[in-house]
Amino acid sequence: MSSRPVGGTEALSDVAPSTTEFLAAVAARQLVGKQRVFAGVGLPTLAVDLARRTVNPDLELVYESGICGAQPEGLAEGIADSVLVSGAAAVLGMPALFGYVLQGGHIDVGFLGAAQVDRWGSLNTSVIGDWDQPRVRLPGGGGATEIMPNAGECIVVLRRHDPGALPARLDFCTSPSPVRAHAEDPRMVPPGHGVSTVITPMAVLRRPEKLGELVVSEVHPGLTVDEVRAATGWDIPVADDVRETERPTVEQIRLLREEIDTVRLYLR
Amino acid sequence: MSSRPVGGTEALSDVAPSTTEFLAAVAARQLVGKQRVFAGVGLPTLAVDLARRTVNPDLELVYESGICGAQPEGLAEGIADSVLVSGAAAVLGMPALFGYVLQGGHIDVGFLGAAQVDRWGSLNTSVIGDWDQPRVRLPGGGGATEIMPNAGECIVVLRRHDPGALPARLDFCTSPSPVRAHAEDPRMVPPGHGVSTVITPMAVLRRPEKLGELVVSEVHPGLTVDEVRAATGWDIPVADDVRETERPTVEQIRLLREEIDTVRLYLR
Amino acid sequence: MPSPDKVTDLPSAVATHVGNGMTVALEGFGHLIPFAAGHEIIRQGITNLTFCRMTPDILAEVMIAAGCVRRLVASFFASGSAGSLHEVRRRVEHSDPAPLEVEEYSHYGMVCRYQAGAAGLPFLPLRSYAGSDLPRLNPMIRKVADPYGGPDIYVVPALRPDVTIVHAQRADRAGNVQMWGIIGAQQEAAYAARTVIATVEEVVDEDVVRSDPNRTVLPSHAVSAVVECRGGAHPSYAQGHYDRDNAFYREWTPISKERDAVLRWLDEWVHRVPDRAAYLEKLGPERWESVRVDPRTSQPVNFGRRRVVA
Amino acid sequence: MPSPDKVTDLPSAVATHVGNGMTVALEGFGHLIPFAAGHEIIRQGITNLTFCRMTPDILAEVMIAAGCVRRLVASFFASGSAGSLHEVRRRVEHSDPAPLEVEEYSHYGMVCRYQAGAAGLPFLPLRSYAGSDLPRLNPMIRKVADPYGGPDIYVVPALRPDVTIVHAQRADRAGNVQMWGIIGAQQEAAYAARTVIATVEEVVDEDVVRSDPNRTVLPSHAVSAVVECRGGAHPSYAQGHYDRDNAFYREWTPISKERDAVLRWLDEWVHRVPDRAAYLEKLGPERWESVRVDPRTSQPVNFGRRRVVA
Repeated sequence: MSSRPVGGTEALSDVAPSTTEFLAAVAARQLVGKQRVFAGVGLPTLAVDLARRTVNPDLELVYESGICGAQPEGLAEGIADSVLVSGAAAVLGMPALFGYVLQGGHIDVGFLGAAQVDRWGSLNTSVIGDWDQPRVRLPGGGGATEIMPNAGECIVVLRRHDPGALPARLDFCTSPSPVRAHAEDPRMVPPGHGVSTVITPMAVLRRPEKLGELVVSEVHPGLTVDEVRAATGWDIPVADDVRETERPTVEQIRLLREEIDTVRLYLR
Repeated sequence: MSSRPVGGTEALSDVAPSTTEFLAAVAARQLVGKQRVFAGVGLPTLAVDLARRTVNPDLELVYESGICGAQPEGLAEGIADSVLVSGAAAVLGMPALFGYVLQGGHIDVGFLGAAQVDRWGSLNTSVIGDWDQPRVRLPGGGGATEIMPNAGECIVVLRRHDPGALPARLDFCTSPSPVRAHAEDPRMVPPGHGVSTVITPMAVLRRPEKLGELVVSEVHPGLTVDEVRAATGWDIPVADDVRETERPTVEQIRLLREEIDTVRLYLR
Repeated sequence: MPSPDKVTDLPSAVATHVGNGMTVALEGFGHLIPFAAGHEIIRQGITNLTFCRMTPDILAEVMIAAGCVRRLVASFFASGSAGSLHEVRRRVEHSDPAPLEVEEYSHYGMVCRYQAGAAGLPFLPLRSYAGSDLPRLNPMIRKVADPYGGPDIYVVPALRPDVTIVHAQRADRAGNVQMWGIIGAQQEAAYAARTVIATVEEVVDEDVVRSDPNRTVLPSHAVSAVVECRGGAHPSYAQGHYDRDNAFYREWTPISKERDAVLRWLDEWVHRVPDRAAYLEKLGPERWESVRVDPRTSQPVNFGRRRVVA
Repeated sequence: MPSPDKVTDLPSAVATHVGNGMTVALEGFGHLIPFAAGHEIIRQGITNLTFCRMTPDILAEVMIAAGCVRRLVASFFASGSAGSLHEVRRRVEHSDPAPLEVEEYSHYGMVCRYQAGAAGLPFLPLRSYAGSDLPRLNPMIRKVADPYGGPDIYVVPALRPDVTIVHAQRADRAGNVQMWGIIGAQQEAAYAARTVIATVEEVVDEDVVRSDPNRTVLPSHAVSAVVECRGGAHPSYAQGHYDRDNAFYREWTPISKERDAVLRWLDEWVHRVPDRAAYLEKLGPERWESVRVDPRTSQPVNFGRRRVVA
């Protein structure tokens, strides 16, 4: 893979980024200085690939399927794709991967998706509606329930920003914030920070304190803080230094389109 | 390896067996019909090899070093010998070997040694004398502490038969009989039978009941029941059907000397 | 060294070892998913299974749609990495055509359940669930006090399937099973079970297996039946043998959305297909060519042989 | 893809990562015992170690005799499979020349301690110790109540060494460590530690490692330093590289019996030898020839390569 440096400063001109491209570029920037990332499928796949080609060529990709140090020759269609295995540094069984690598504290960043995120960064990926007779049955906890307490921090990428996705109260808490763990038992607060960053189509929300709540940190170009707050299901605070989200560079968009996802698997 | 049948009935004539040979031949006979044996080093090595060449060619050899289905091309000088690895069916890590294979209940017979065996088949392999300032510091529990509760049954081979090796009371209990586990908590009785058989230079002692005690079952040729009982540290009962131990056959001795331990590693 | 020959055919293995009402695990984490075995369970009309699978996916959908499953024990409900399981959703959301019991854990929760089952332990602890709603809904997720003075810790109970079925690249006739690439929790799920069926791409000579004993994931003592079943993981994949049939997964979504379409698919691809060879033939050589992989072989390692002392 | 280069020399690795008073594990179950690293710890005069090793053997004897060790945490005290450790016995039986603290478990107890340490757990349960005297003498072996209604079960606490040192057949420069043959509890002991030093027979190109990712026992993230150290496991062995020097083990017993002989041996074979290369040279080609093994290689497996869609 190429790791040639990005001309990171030129403005984006005629290549209007899609939401996916925008989110991927924002997500990739969060990986500066991180060592190991637990990568999911879809947008995180694009983000980690982009990060490795731009800001962090040494980033180690770890997958819950047991793969460490993947060097895929093609774009992975899932966390258990054969291209992640061929040429990887290690493939571990799941007891070692979840027990020693993740719970043992070796993962800096976990990428998570969610149907709902609350103000403390707790996630619902189980059901919309009641558990007993849900309106929508979602995939469930999977590895996220383990990634949340054990990764150094978690980055959540949401494809919606509205009070349904960012509600005042979760329908179900699948992957709890340290705040909820603390509420159950102050001694059971996990080692990880929990959600540090939520990237949405409108904004970047951050949670600087392990037991604190999300704040509006960056607002995407063309949107206002008030619009972001109005689309959030609770009265979300705004960071003192709130600013406009940095736009993707031409080179980032080019890499995504021409080198990373040439078959438009995730770029839609 | 050869598995040609033994001419099992001819009398032993001019080739007087050593104690080691005698014990190995008696031990090998205990393996009729068993599937998997946890084999130690020394006399058990001879016994399992002899059993595979005579009464039980399909016997699977498992070692606490992680080796399953060994087919050694030479005589092993230990349970971690490279000749046990080359050509084995599997080499597992110790969590899988102790957890899944042994504690999971896949071992029929464990071979154990001991400094002391008591009437219930509990073993001392830790110290002679006081723990704090022992007269003799012995190797300790090792895997025996796990083999005892988890193997289907255990066979102990002793090189001495006297009240020191078979005392009324152990100086220390390293590997407890189910009888002792029952005394601690009746619900903690382990799945395995514990010691079923003790083979000594004088006799074969058996413990037919899981919560019962050892009885004199076979007395070696030339010795009497009274001599065996006098050399035992407690008032050991005698089986109703006590009989003379079957002598090694000429073929068993030939195999031990000419095929199994040609370099006299264990045959002394 | 003769060993019992465990090689049989898939109908015999399933008929012998899988029965109505059993707890059955079919594992494989996105790789080596035992699809052929699942189809055979459907063909044999086995019902009322407690079906354990960390990642219920198309395999779970078809077994549930076919009426094999009463209860699902799992940790992530999605087709492939994210697509909805509409058959599961219909049952959970609308009891259509019938309800489905669900017992839910996280991935590591399931792994620990299999580990505990494999190791003969009542439970294993893990550092998840503090603050989660999962323990409130699943009373089998419990806590124990730390006797070393730390905080309480959650535990999950042992899972002990009656039968675990796995697919692997190869095994010898005695049942020493070797796999590579993603190995998931198959070793744990298999050791946790009373009975294990291994379907494999190839039954090989024991010399092949014994040339690399560290590659053995399941020694023969853990395996009851070996079935040679080429292509047995399709539409998932077997590392180095064939790739994932991503087109199949994409085609599944519209089928999954309508129960009638699922039933038609079952009729065409499971009930009217006697075995995996016929399934592959029906799939056709062009489709199979689309999942073929080029070689990329491991470098051999030396296990050594003791030299005979002269 | 550039990765940090972790290759260093043994004196630097030990000087950087091992200090007085630390808890240090040197593991290897009869195979790949990190003797060279132990000798370097002796040469650097490191003291007051809590020395963790399931099977203290000649390596433990020499480190204890050299005054490196205050406390021994172990499960089987013997040279090779059965021979007495006289240096250990002198200290335990007669405090000669000084007492030695001993913390004793069974093998699986030690394995579970490393597993718990590796997995960030406070303890792990195991089905041993009911009725044994060990828990009475070791207060760290405790019991917990089974929240599923079964009997109480014994647990052992996590062991978290400051440093774990292992020897392996090969690693790449980034620290991906591969071993084969008996792998013991090295993965657990390493993941349990804050810092890991891996000495290896060969530092190889990353392509070698990446041709067979299932062979990797320690991924680079678990390893702090890699040291190429041919013959680093002598007098134990490295499967496929050289065999166990059984003559050495037999020669040790009479040395072990007299403390002065042990000290003379240390002077001659450790203090006066700067490194492993010099040690092997002193050992001589004839001795080395006696442990040479003939080749017996694993059959390669195919990991496959996705074909580029035209």
